[in-house]
Parts: sequence; C-alpha cells; structure tokens
Amino acid sequence: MGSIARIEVTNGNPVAALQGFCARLLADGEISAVLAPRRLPVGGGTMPALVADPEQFRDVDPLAPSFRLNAARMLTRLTRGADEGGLVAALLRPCEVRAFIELCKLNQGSLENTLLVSLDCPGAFANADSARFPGNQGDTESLLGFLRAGGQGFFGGVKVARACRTCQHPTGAEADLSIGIFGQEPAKGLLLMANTPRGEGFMARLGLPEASDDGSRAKALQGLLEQRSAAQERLFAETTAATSDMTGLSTFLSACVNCYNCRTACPVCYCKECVFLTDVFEHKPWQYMSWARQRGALKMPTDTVFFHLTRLAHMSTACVGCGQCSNACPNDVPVMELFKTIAASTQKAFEYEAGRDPAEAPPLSVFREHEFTELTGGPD
Amino acid sequence: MKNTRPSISFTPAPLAFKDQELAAAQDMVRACMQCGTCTASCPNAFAMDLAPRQMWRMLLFGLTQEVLESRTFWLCSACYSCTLRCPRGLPLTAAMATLKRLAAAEGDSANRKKALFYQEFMHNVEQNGRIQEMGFMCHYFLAMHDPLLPLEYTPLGLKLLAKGKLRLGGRGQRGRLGPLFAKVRSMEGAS
Amino acid sequence: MKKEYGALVVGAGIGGIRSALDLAETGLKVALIDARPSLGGILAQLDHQFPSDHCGMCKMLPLTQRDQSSQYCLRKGLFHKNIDIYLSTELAGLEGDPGKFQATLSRRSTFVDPTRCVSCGLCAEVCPARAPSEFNAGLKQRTAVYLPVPHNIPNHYVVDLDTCQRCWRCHEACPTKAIDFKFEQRKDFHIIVATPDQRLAQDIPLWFKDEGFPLHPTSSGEDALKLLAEGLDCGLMLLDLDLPTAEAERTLRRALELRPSLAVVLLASKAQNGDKDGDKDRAAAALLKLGAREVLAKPLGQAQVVPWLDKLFMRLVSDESFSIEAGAVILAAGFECYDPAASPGGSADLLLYGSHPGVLTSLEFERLASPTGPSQGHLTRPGDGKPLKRIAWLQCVGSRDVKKQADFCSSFCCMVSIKQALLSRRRSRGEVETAIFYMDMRTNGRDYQRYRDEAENEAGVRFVPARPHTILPGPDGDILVQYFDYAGELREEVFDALVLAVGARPPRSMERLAQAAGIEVNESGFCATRSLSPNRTSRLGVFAAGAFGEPADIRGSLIQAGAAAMGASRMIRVYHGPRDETPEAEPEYTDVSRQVPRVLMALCTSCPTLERNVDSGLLHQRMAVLPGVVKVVDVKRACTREGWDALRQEAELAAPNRVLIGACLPYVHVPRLRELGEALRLNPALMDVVDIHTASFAGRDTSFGGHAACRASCAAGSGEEHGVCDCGEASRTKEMGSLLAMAAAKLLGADPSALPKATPVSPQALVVGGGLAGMTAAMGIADQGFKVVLVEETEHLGGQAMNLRYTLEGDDPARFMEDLVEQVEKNPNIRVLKDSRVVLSRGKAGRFVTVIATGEGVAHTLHHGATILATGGHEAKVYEYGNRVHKCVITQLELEQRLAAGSVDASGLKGVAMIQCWRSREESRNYCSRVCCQGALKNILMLKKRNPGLPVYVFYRDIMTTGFAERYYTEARRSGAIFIRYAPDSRPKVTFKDDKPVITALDPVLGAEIELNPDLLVLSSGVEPGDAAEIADLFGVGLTPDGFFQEAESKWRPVDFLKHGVFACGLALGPATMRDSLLSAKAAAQRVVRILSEKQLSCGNVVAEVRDTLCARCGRCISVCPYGARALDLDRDRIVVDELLCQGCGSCMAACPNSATVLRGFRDEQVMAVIDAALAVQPSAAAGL
Amino acid sequence: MKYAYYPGCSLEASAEEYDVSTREALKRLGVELSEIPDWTCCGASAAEPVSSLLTLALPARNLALAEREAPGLDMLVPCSACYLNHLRVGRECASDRALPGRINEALGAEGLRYGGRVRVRHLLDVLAGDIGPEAVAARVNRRLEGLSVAPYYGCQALRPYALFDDPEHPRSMEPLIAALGAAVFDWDMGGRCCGASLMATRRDVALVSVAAILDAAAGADAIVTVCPMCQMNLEAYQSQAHHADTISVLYLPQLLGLAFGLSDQQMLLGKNLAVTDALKAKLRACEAASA
Repeated sequence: MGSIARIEVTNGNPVAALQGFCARLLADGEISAVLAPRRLPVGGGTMPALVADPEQFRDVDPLAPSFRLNAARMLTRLTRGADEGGLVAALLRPCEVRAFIELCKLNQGSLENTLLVSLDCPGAFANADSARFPGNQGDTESLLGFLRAGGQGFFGGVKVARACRTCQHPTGAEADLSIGIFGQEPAKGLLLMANTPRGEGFMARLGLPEASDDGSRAKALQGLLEQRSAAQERLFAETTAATSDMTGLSTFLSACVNCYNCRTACPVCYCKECVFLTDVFEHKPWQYMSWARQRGALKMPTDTVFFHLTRLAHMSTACVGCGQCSNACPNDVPVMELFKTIAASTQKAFEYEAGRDPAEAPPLSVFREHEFTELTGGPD
Repeated sequence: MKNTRPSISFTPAPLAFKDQELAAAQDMVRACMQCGTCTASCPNAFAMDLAPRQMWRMLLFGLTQEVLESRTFWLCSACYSCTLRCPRGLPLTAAMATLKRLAAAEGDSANRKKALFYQEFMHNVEQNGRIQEMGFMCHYFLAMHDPLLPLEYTPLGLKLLAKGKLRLGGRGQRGRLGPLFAKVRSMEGAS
Repeated sequence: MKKEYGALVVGAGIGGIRSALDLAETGLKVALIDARPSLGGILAQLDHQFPSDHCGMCKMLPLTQRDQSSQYCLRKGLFHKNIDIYLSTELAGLEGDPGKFQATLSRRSTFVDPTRCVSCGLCAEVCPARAPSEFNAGLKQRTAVYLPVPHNIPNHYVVDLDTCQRCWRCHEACPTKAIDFKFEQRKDFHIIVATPDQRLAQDIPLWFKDEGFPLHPTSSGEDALKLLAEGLDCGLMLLDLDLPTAEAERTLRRALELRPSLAVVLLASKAQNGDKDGDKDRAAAALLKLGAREVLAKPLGQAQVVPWLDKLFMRLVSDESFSIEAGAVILAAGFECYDPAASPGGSADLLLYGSHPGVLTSLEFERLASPTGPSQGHLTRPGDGKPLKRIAWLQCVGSRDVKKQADFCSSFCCMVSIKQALLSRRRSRGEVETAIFYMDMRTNGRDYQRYRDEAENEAGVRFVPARPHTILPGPDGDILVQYFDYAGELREEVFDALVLAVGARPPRSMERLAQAAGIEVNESGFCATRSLSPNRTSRLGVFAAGAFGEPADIRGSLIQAGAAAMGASRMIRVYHGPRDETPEAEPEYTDVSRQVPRVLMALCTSCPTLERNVDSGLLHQRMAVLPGVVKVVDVKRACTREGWDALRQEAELAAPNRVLIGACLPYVHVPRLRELGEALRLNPALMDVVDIHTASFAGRDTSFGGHAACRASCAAGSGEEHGVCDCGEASRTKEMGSLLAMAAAKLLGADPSALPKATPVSPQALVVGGGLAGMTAAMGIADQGFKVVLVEETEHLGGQAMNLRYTLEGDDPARFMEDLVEQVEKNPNIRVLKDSRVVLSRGKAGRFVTVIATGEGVAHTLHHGATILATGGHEAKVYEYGNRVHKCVITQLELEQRLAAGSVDASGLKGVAMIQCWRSREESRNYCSRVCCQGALKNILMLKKRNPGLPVYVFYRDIMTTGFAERYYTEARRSGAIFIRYAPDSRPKVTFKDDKPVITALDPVLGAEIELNPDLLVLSSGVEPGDAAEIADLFGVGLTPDGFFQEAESKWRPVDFLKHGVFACGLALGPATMRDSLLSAKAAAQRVVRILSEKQLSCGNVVAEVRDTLCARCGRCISVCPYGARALDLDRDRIVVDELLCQGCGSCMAACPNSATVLRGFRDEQVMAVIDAALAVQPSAAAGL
Repeated sequence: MKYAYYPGCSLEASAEEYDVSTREALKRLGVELSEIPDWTCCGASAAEPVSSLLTLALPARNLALAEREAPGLDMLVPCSACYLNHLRVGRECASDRALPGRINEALGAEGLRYGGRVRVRHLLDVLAGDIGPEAVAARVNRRLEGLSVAPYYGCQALRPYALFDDPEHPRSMEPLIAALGAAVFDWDMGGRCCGASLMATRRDVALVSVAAILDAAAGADAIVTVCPMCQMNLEAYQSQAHHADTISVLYLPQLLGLAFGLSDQQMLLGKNLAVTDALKAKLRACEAASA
C-alpha cells in the first residue's frame, strides 16, 4: 500500500478543497493542464474541461454526481503520440480510468503523458435526473448528504444511475493517485493515496500532511460492494432471461432507431468510422425487396440486432460498465444492461478484466495454443 | 547377480601384451558397445557371478585377475546364441573359449582343476585315436582325487553297461594321433 | 521431338519436390518423375512431424509468383508452370554429359486414362482382388484398382497388375470407359512358339484357344525366322532352350535384327541331375545379355502360363518408353523403411514382427495414429482393436547392426519415436504409458534436445537405456519385453504394443537406378558421395538430393535438396551459356473494371454421379435470373479434354467478364483457368470453379440406384404429385443452386482493378560473414552470373573453419579452405569488403538498400535483391575443471591443432581421458553442439594411430554420430577406446594431484566407482553462436533463445527467414559440421538465385490493402500477421503492407474491428452478398421459382 | 548320391544306434556312404579349452583323409559337434590367410595335406536339402499316423553358421516328419541349448536347461534329435531333472527307419535310454494299420 496523505477540508466545503488541490497540482512545474469536471453555467451537472489557468478552478466540481459522458476518449486525444511539453493531470471516475487504460492498450493514448487521479465514486445520476439534484448546482449541503450516504438510497426521489448501482469498481486503484471519500467525513477531510511510483513522487512534492487509514474506508467500501453485487446479480438474471433467444433479443432492442448514439458515447468503441456507417450496409433495393418477400414483412431500419451483436463482438471484452450507452440512448433502450451482462461472461471466459492492468494484453490479440480445450477437443 | 563391487582404481598403464591369448581375447571384444544382448541371450547367465557384458568390460579395462577369478567363462556351453545376436558381430563364444585356455594355463589351482576334464579328454584321444569313454572317465576320476565323484556317475554308467553301450578295449587306433599331438605341442611351445 | 528440360529430378518425395521447386522458380523447365503412382513419397503418409508436431509441407510452396504454382496442401498434389510430373515412371538409361544428357524413361502403364477417369470409384466397388495397402503400410487392404493416396488432386484410379485377377469387371463397370486393357489389340498380337517339344506345341494352342492370340507353333528356329522374314507382325516369341544352343542363339540374334521391339522369352527345362545343367544356365544367361527378356521354367502348367502371358501382353502393349533431354540430373529416390520380416542374416522374426498383431514398425504406427489411417487415429491394436494402454518403442531396428549389414545410424528414428510417444501421451491425456528402449538417444538437431526434455519431463515419456534382446508373447495376448538394465538386473515388462523404430535402407530399385544413372554405391548401398562435396555423385552432372546420399531427417533432406538444386542450376548455367534473356511475355488482360459484370455460368454434366439426380431444367431457370448472370450453358464432362474445349468455345462466344464453372474438383481446373484467361484475355482472378459434386450426394441413399430408380418408385407412390419425390432431388437442386448463387455473388464483387505494380529486382546479393558458409554461398551465387558483395568483420576470410586440421572422413580442411579463399578473392563477380560492418539496412525482397562501413571509414551504399547472413559461431568458452589453469587440461580443438602441429607426442602419453557434453545439453545451453562427438572420435583415431596401446577413456551421455559417422564410432571402440556413460546428475569429478588430473566416476556397467589418473584430460566444450543480436535488429530478423538465427520453419524453410529476401546459413543457424555448413550455404544460395533470376517480383492475386481513413492505428493487425507482412510506417504514420510477404490468409481482416484492412476478393459487401445467396434470398426466390 | 561318411567317436560307442539307423535309413533312400578310413576324434567340445591349433588340426586331419580317399564327395556328419568342428576349419581358413599353412605344418607329421576342397554337410541338411521330403515320403510304407513328434535341432547344427535353416526359429525337420505321416508338435524350444557340455562340470546348471526343454515337450509322443550329445543329455538325466513322466527321445534316422518298415531291433531301439511303452504301443498301432 502506497503512502497516504490528508486533504484538509475547510468550512465543510470539500469541493473547494479539491479545487485547491487542483491548483497545487498545476503549480507543480511538470503538470501543464488539469482535465477535471466543470459545472455548466446553466442546467446543472458538470462537463470535462482542460484548465490551464489556476484561476479557472473556482467552478471545477469533481464531486458532483453528474456523469454526462466518459472523459477517457478526451484524454486519449490529449495524450496520443509524443508528449508536447508537460503532463496532463486528469481527475477521473474509476470507470473513466479503466476505459483510458483499455484505450492505451490499443495505442490510442499513452499512460506516460498523464497523471491519473481517481476519485472514490459513490455513483452519479442518469443525465435525465441529474438536473433535479440540487447538489449539481453547487448546493454543498445536499452534496455532503450524498457523499455521506455513499451514493446509496434516494435523493429527492431519485436514485443514482442503475450502472452505478451495480458497479463493482467504486475505487480507481489503477490510477497514480486516488482520493478516498468512502468512510470519511466529507466536511472535515479526504484521503489521498498514491498507487504508483509516479503517484508517490507527486504526493511527496505536494507536501500534504501524513494520514493513516483507520480502516473506516475499507469497511464502508465492503458494505457498498455487497449491496452493489446483489444488484448486479439481479440485473444479470433479468437481462439474460429477456434476451435468451433471437425473438427476445429483438424485442429487447425493438426501440432502437440505429442512431448509433451508444457507439459514439462508448469510450472503448475506438473505430474512427463505424462499419455500419460505411457503404457496406448501403444495401441495394433488390436486396430489401427479396428480404421482404422472404420473410413477408421486413422491420426497418434493418441490421439493428446485427449492429448490437457486432458491437458486443468487438468490445465486450473491453466494456468497463460505465453506463454511458444507456445514458446516450434517446429511446431508453436498456443497452447498458445487455452490454454489462455479456461483458461479464466474455471477460470471465478469458479470465480478463477490462482496465485491471495496463500490461495485460486484450484477449483477442493473443493466441494461446492450449485454450478452451473443452471446445477444441483436447490439447492435441 | 547383484554386483556391488568395491571401488576399483588403477592407473591406466599401457595394456600388457605379454600374453598372446589375452591380446587375442581383447581384440575379439574391443568393439563391444555394452548393449547387453549377449548377457540376456545366454541360457546359463543366471548361474554366472559376472554377467558376460561386465566380464568383457573388465577385460577391456585390463582387469585380467578379476576376470580369471570369475566362473562366467567356465559356464559357457558353446551354444553360440550370443555370437549370432551380437549387433557388433563379435566372436563372443570364441572369446569365452580363449578365456578357458587362458585360465587353464595361467589361472590358479581352482581353474586348473576345472580344466582337468578337458585335458584328460584330450590325453585319452591322444592315446587311443578315438575317445574311449570308460578309460577317459577312470583317468578323470583319478586326476580329480575326489573319491565321491565316481558315485555321481555310477547310475549312468550302469545303465550304459546294461545297454551294451560302453566299449572296454581299444579299437585299433592306438597311438594314431601321437605324431600329430607331438607336432602341435612343439609348434605351440615354440610360438 | 524429344522434350527439352533444364533438369530431370528422379523421385518426387519431399527432396525431389524441393529441388524441382527451387529450380522451377529460377525459370528452368523441370521434369519430375517417380516410380510410384502418387506424389509425396513417404511424407504423403506422415501427418505429424517433429519438432513442431504438425505437417508443414505446404510451406515449401513459393511465396512470390504464387499464381504460377498450386497453393493448397502439398500432400494433395503439386502443379507448377515449369514442372512436368511423370508418375509410375523410372529412369531406364542416362547417356550424354552435363548440359546435354539424354535420359530414357520407362513408364509402367496404370491402364487408366487420366483424362477420362472422374474417380467415381465404381471400379473399386466391383474388384474382387485384395492386396495390402501401401498407403496404410499394410494395416489395411486395398483392391487391385485403387486410389494410391486417398486425398490426392487430381485423384485418378490406377490398376496394380500384379494383384489383378484379370476378371475384367472394372473394365465393364467404368461409366466413362477410362480403364483400357487393350482387348482389341489381342487379335493382332502374334505369338511364335519355337519348340521341338511336340507335346508343348499341341498344348499351347489348346490352353490359349479363348484368349484370342494368333499362335504360330514352329518346330525349329529357322521356321520362326522365316515367319518373321515374311513380315509377320509378331509381338512375342517363346524360344525353347531344348533347341541346340547355337540355333537358339542365332534365332534370337536374327529375330531381334528383324524386329528390334520383339519380346523374346526363353523356355528352360528344370536343371536335371548331373552336370549337363551347368551349361544350360550359362546359355540362358548369355541369351539374356543378348536381349532376351526373361526365362520361364519348364514344365509349363496352364494355370501358371495363361495369366503370365496375359499380364506380359498388357505390359508390352501399354507400357511406353520415351526419352528427354536435360541439362542436369538430380537423384532424390529417398529410402525404404527397413522391413524386419525380410532381414538379411536369417534371424527374421526375433522381434515377433509379423506373428504378433501388437508389433508394428514406426511407419505402421504413424498410419495407426493418423486420422486417415485404418483406425481413424484411435490408438487401438490392428486386428482386434484392443485399446493400447502401454506402448514401447525399440530403437535401432535394422540400424547400427553389423549382422543386418547396417553399420550406419539412420539418424531420424530416435526423434520419430520421441514424437510418436509424445503424440500418444498427449492424445490420451497421459493415460497411455510410453517407454523408449535405446542405446544412444540421438537428438543432435538444434532444438531436438529441448524436444526430448519436453517429452521426458513434461509429457512423462520414459527413456530406458537398454537394448531388449528377446520379445515373447505376453501372458494375455500382450507382449513381454526382456532386457538387461544398467544395474545388471534382468528385467521383464509387459506392453500392449511394441513399435520397432525401423531404420533406412536404400530404395528397392537402387541397383537398377544406379546402373541406369551410372553412379557408384557405397558399401551400405546408398549413393556414394564425398564428405566435402556432399551432393556430387560419382558422375559429373548427376547430383544426390534429400536422403538419397545419406539417411537424413526432413530438415537434412530439405537442405540437401536445396544444395543439389544449386549444384544442378550452376551446372546448367555453366554448360548452357548465359540465361535466355527473354522471359515469356506476361499475358496482359483487358481492363474490365469499367464494365457491368457479365457472368457466364458453365455447368458440367453427363458425369455418372451428377446427371441422374439433379433437376437440370429447374436449375438452369433459377441460375439464369441471378443478377449479373448473362448465360448458363451445359458442358459435357469439363474435366476431359473434349469437355474443356467445348467450354472454351462457349466462353469465346459469350465474351463474358466473369466465368463461373460448376464442376467436381475445383483444384483440378485452377491450372486450366490460366490457359482460359489467356484465350479470353480475361484475368483468371475473375474466374472461379465451384464444387457441385459433393452437393450431388446430399440426401442420396448410398445405393447407386440414383434418381431414375427412385423416380419410378415415387411415381408408384400413393398419389403424390408427379416429379416431387422424397429421395431429395428437390433438396439437391436447391443446394446446388445456392452453391452456384454464392459463387456468382462472390464473382460480382470481385475486384477487377490491376494488381499492385511488381517491384523490380536489383540483381545483386549481399552476404554478411566471410566464413566457410558465407564464401560457399557467395560462390554459389556468383557462378550463376550475379554480382555479390561479401562483407567480413575481421581482416581475413575463413572464419571458424580455419581452425580445423583434419576431419573424421580424412579430408584436409586447411587445403580446402585455402582453395575456397583463393577462388572467392579471384572471382570477378564477388566484391570482398574486409574489416567492414553493416551499419543500416532498409527495404524489402528484391529492393534492399544497405550501408556498409569499411575499416578506413568509407561508407558504401549497396542496392541488392537478397541477403544471406552467415555470421557463424565459435567454440564455447569453458572455465571449469582447471581448463586454462592446468597445462594437462585442453579442449578437443586445441588437441586437434596440437596433434596436427606435433606439439603433443602421442607415444609419450600414458593415458588420455575425455569428457563429452561439457555444459551442453543442460539449461544454460540446452542444445547438442553436434560437432564434439565427431571431434572426439577423430582425435581418438589419430591418437590410436600414433600409439595403439594408449588407453583412452571417454565419459559420454549419448554419442551423436548419425549417418555414416557411426562407422567411425565402431572403429574407435575397435581401436581400444573405452566409452563410459554418465548421467547428468552423476557427472565425473576431476581433482588434481601433482598437476595430473584424477577422475573419479561411476561405471554403470560394473556398478563400481572407478578412478582414473591419465596424464591428459580433453573437454568437449561445444559451439556457441557469434554475437548476432545487432545484425538481427539491422535486418529485422529474430533469434532463438540460444542466440542462433530463428529461421521461418525449422523443417520446411530451414534457411529462409520469415522476412522474405533474407536468408541464413552455416554455424549461425545452429551447430553444424563443415558438411552441414556447406549444404546450408548452397541451399541459401539457391534461394537467393530464385529471387535474383526474376526481373520483377509480382505478388499474388489475393493480397491485403489498408483503407487508411478508417485505420485507428491500434496495431492489432501487425501482431496477428503470421508472415510479418505489415508494419507501422512511423514517418507517414500509416500501416503498410509488403505485398510480396502477404499470403492472403485474412488474419488481419479478422482482427480489425473497423474493416480498415481489406483482402482483394473478400470484401465485406462480397461476403455479405454470398451469405445472402446462401440463404436462397435471391431474385429467383423472388420470382417464385 | 554318394557321401564320405564320418561317424564320430560317440557313434562307435554310446550312440551306436544313431550310426546304424543312419546307415539303414540312407541305404533305403538310395544314398551310398563310404566311411573315411582311419578317421580319428575331432576334439568335440574339449579341444577348444586346451589348444586353439589342436581344435583345428584334429578335424583338418579327417578332412585331409576325405580329400585323399574320396575326392569330390561331400563329407556327411551325423553329430552336430563334429559337424561344427569340421565346418569351422574351412571358415577360419577363409578369414585368416596364415592358418592353412600352420594346419598343414601340423598335418605334415602324418604326411597329410588339407586342401579345403571338401564340403561338410550335416545329416539333417542332406535329408532336408538333397533328398527332400518327397523322396522320403515315397519310401514310407508304415505311416506314423497319430504320432506327435517334437523336432529338436540343438545348437551347433544351426549356429553360428546358418547354412541350411533359420538359427532362431528352425523349421527344416518339419517337412520330413510330416512326410512320415506324423504330426509336428508345436513348440519353440527347437533351437534352445540343452547344456550338454556342462553336464560333466556343472550338472546343476545343465539340468535347468534339460528341465526347461522336457517341460516344453510335454504332450509330445517323442523328441527327435540329430546329435548324440543332445540325445544323451535329454534321455539320461530325465529323472535327475525331476521330470515326472519320462518322454521318449529318438534319433531322426531311427524314426525314418521305423516309417520305412524296419523293426525296433533293426533300429536298435533297445539301446535308447528313454523309450516309453506308450510310444511302443503307438508304433505297433501304426504297424497294424499299414499292414
């Protein structure tokens, strides 16, 4: 376990404390800019922003339970290729850190050019609900209540997004530094833990007071995880039952209009131009006509299930379960539920976990001679 | 035939070629590649203290004393199985016979005793031209100075007598081979 | 007119195929002949080969100019533009001299016309005769008319006359009249019977009355000659030796003058008692020399003469003899497996072979374990099918055995047994117990020791150092093996099966071949070759390839074949003058990319299986309405000559820009598509052949009644609508329709654009390393007219081989090296750069650019087409046992040098001890260095020659003298050296007493500790590679964990790298004797000549391309490409494909989620369209058909 | 067909029945034997351990006599030991150039000269090879139906020089036995050594081999041998090899003679040490059947 420090919270405002933390980071010569969630001027919630001027930190709010999009893809654009001067520090949720690690494995970004700082994630509201939570507009009191409740239970009649309620990775231990919130009194102070050598270096330079982990965080975490894994089992059971055969799957996805928003929002779907947008799927009239005659009637637009099956095939081993696909879906198709369920089984089959370890190669790019022997009929 | 022999140490002096027979025996088995086929094919191997393969090995190492003390070559019944099967084509049965001759000539008293049977046989042939079984057996018992020995052969002797299969007197070939034996003895003596 | 060839290759095993391909790819025309009716030799029967445990024959196929040659499994068959294959053909005679050989070839007819046979198998179903199947090594039976190899393409039946019972049923059963026994020629096959024996003269006409031969019995030779003089068209004369000898001889000589093609058979009465028979035999022998064909013993019996004469007639009429001209000849007749049943020296079935079902030879076990074998690969005992739980392997059966005239080691059986044991362990997941009985486990290839360790330690194969003497039938039907183990205990073990690791023997037809080719044979019966010119036979211009000169494993055979090809190619260049500069014109095709696709569909019909169970009318209608299909025609039997001509006329008429042929065996027609392409001036990539034959079996009951029979039964059925019958005719038509529709959809999407332009080749080669291998390779290339630059790091040429003074076979390496260095420095085509190093190298096959820095700082940039890396190796450093500390401890190399220089006086020594495998074959260097055993033996023989009485003791683990080196091992023992085996864990210990070594070790035979105090200790330190890491990075090639070069494939591409255009040879590839280095150098030279002899290297039709806009540079396609053809171009930040390396395997397409990489001919839309066509989602369905 | 005949010492004394039956059987087969005058002992298995030169000189003397007295004839030797000793002279001289000189120097003592021209033939080789089973069958007038005969070849007739049969699995006697109408007993101990030369020095070791052979022959009516040493060894020590029921042991020519209609007395069956009554009964039955 790396060394631990303490971020003092003055007058019960943890957001201000973190803004000060960001300023100190920027003050360090090596960091050239900080990518952090910033409050939107109107409508509540936050969006990621690349802050280079320390003054601008005043409306940065990493704790707000608003998660409009997964910032991993943004970070890849900042860190691709050779670093042009200085590191980018990034305050990310754990699922964003893990998504970024997956993308780095595919040479889309590089870990060397960034300092990853992850926050304990009590969860966030779905885009539709996030505006209704006062905490998103800077109301510290409701934010403190949200943090103390560890994200569980109702807030103004609304729960956090189902993806967060079933998330098994509330802490970003893979990042260089991680900010501990669970089991702490948000009004008094937060923990800062270093997980990697680079994290240790920065923590030393930040000069924050030493702290010790009295196990309260672990205990809180333990309780949260039990509750969330039960929720996840329910989700898996529900989804599996609903999509066990083709008819079930097509009804599950019947609301889909092929707008491909879920692909755009998905951090690990890294293709520049999805094959479903290319000429491959511009079918000729006679093909539509013969399909229609073949089956009597043809659902339009076609290739809906084909699209989701293809996406599952391509990225289910890299899915970190951040829920942005459901967030982005205009017609509330339960895409997250489908992808989280399938991703769980494929990753288990390959004994692989997305974002767990930067050195672990993605399964489909590795050939092992003696694999799935029960399928291939023996080692020979 | 477990052979946990004590450790043998020797400085590899050039092999003594003073004895013609020893050199001949070694030359016969020099190309042995220790495959063990001869040992396994020998019908009398179970009674041998040194397996034939080990005996050839010691012969090549020049340990003639240990070889001559062993019973192995006396137990060879010249059935030529080993010579037939040896993948190196070595004349193993001839090597065994050579060791018998060597033991009879240079070996200790026990070896000379074992050679008596063959020497008495040849002595009888020299005198009578053709072997006289009765005469030969009597001379052999005398030479062995072992009173109990004749008792072993009496049941067989009586049966042969009863069947009239034992000739008593000589058959006119007396001394025919005298000159030949003398000549051979002089030639072998000289060489 | 005699056909002209660059080279004639005798024997179409892997050696022959490799030599033929290596020559054909340099543009030479090659005639490849084989006595068997099938291709592939022994490898057609082997599925798994060590050390990779897979088959890899197809890796021998050319990587560039792929479309000139077959691109499918080589065990199925081979075709190449420049290779003519003659099967069932033997070399009958060879006259002339290098550059202009006249070879007479005799072809034994198979009585089946290949252009007619559609391999429907009806003949085999009616044939009553049975014979052991050669393909299954006798484990199964086959009929007299049979398929030599079940999976060959094209697959034609052949008649084996010796087994044939002449019932003629196959002739009647054959639907296409392909089997021809020449009945009609019987009536004009006159037979003269010249015999004074009246009774015989009456009997013969009686016996032959219904055979249809015109017979002319004559009582004397004169009458017979009179008939001949009158011009009788006589085919055979039976000449009775009871005629006076003079008359018989005159008749024979005169008859042959009148009709040279006349066959004369002598009738000789059985040797009566008394001495008269002596001269009867002599007379017969004389007449045979004069030209009589054979001698038939009298008295003749009808049951014996009639079949004999029938078969002789069929032979005489059908066999043919023709002659060809060739510049050079390569003999690659391979070897026969030793047959334990027919062992010379009488003691035949000491090993129960033949009498116990569980005793098999290694070839039979290979067939047993093969999925195409008798038991479909299940390890069950032939005969009663009892599953095998305990299997033993017995090494050196028929090898290393003076009694069986085999004082040589067959060099591959140890590895074959390890492979088979490993295979059995793996396939049974460890349930089968395996044990190998051996004397020396010879694993002297580079990776073989690791293979053995894997078998022994991981797979649990038991290695027993003992030679079982007696094999007895076990208690309950199994096998009892008795042997003497090293501890001197007599052991008995029971096994279900015993596999005899049979060695190699010269091919059965060896004397005939040697006599025909005019070459000498060594005393073991193999072709005599000299050690430092391993490929040359005793006759100039005739080379030995593969395992013909010396038993060798696959890697050895392939390297020998490559070297032989180089020798032949150089011989042809030297005697034929400069290469004919005009390569045939590349056929140019019309550009159809602008045209609307017009598909011509040709369906093959009137073949027995196809015609009678498909509704052709409905099929035609459905196909005609497919998008893009303009014409659907029927062609009668496209596989026959007439059928193909009819198809070509149809095509010329319809002038399509796509041609689709529905026929049986697609691969058979692929070579013909090129010919059709030239006729229609249409790129063959726009044509396709689809297999509609298998579809015709769908839903058909096995009885051959076919559709006609069942239609009758259906009609009689209860009121079903006429025409619709349940025997599956409708489903077969639908299936065939969807197959054709899929192929049509694929053709529609075919990419008519021209291929990426061919890369021009700069006709020069770079050789890195001036040792024995580098120089030999350079000479090999330079002699064939190409420029070579030879770069050597040190100041002088020669490398490691300069340290050698004498070899085991008695050659003088010093003089050999002097000549070689002199020739290299004098050769006009070779530019030698000493004391210089390669600094930078870029480019790909055919277009390399390399910068070389010389000692004086001058930088040369060189444009060259190919590179050979021969950086060599050196003696491994040994710092233990007082080496370099005590004067009395030296290495084998130092001993050799001192013995040669005379600084060690052998007669003064009192005793010498040697220790083998020092720091070799164990973890720090886990490979056998292959040269130290031979090094030790040559030193022993030299010491013993100078001081016969000198005691020499050699501590060894396994003496690795493979091939004919075994003879020297026997000689060394016969000279008095004593060999003491030690196990790795009980190594001899060395201490020193007054500066003399004292060695204590356990002698396993005596079971006793022995202590030696010799006055000289010699260590075999082994071989290490030169420091090649830097060179490897420069040229982008890999290294093995031990630092040798990692070749593309250790067996099938032994001198190539995965990166095309870069080759390696000599010590840098792996431990090698001088002979091995010479061979691999020549093989590498020939691979380079293959590239340089092309003006430009064009890639195949199916090559990958990158659609740059879609590519996210994730790099997955680079890591997944098995041929290393893709790389990230850092400056232009794009993924680039080397078309030459790309073999169109499609792995990159599978890995890319975004279809950014595309394979010509397999685009997404195409494949989607094919899938739709498969589901019968076509307009024809739309049209309600 | 005429052969120079060398009976050997034991055929004069303890194996007289082998000599008589050989002469009678061959006479019936039209083979003329002319005994080599003044022949002497060939050294049997005792010469080799005494002197290497004597081992070759003694048989060479008989060969020289045969060349002088019966030029051009093969020498027929019934006893395997004598056969090997005489055969070895030719073989050793072929491989060692100096040897003929030394042998003739020794034979000089009696004015004899060994030219190496005579071919040494074993009785079994002549019966199976030159005469052949058809000629034997033609002579049979008392078919030995129902008799199960185990062919025993011994060692030195087959090894180390395998001239007329497979040294590991000998078969040559089988067609002869079949020609007599008898059944060939199926066993694979035909070529196994009976340890005869050890009977005098190490009887315990030799008895083990004898017991093994007799056990394997259980169920056969008789064992047929072609060597007096094997015959003596198998018939004389049956009780000492604690072999329960004795088994008859005959010489091959004796069997031939019986089948040719000769009486027990003519074949000196009395002299055999082991002829069971069961065998005699069966012979009588065959006699009756063919009368």
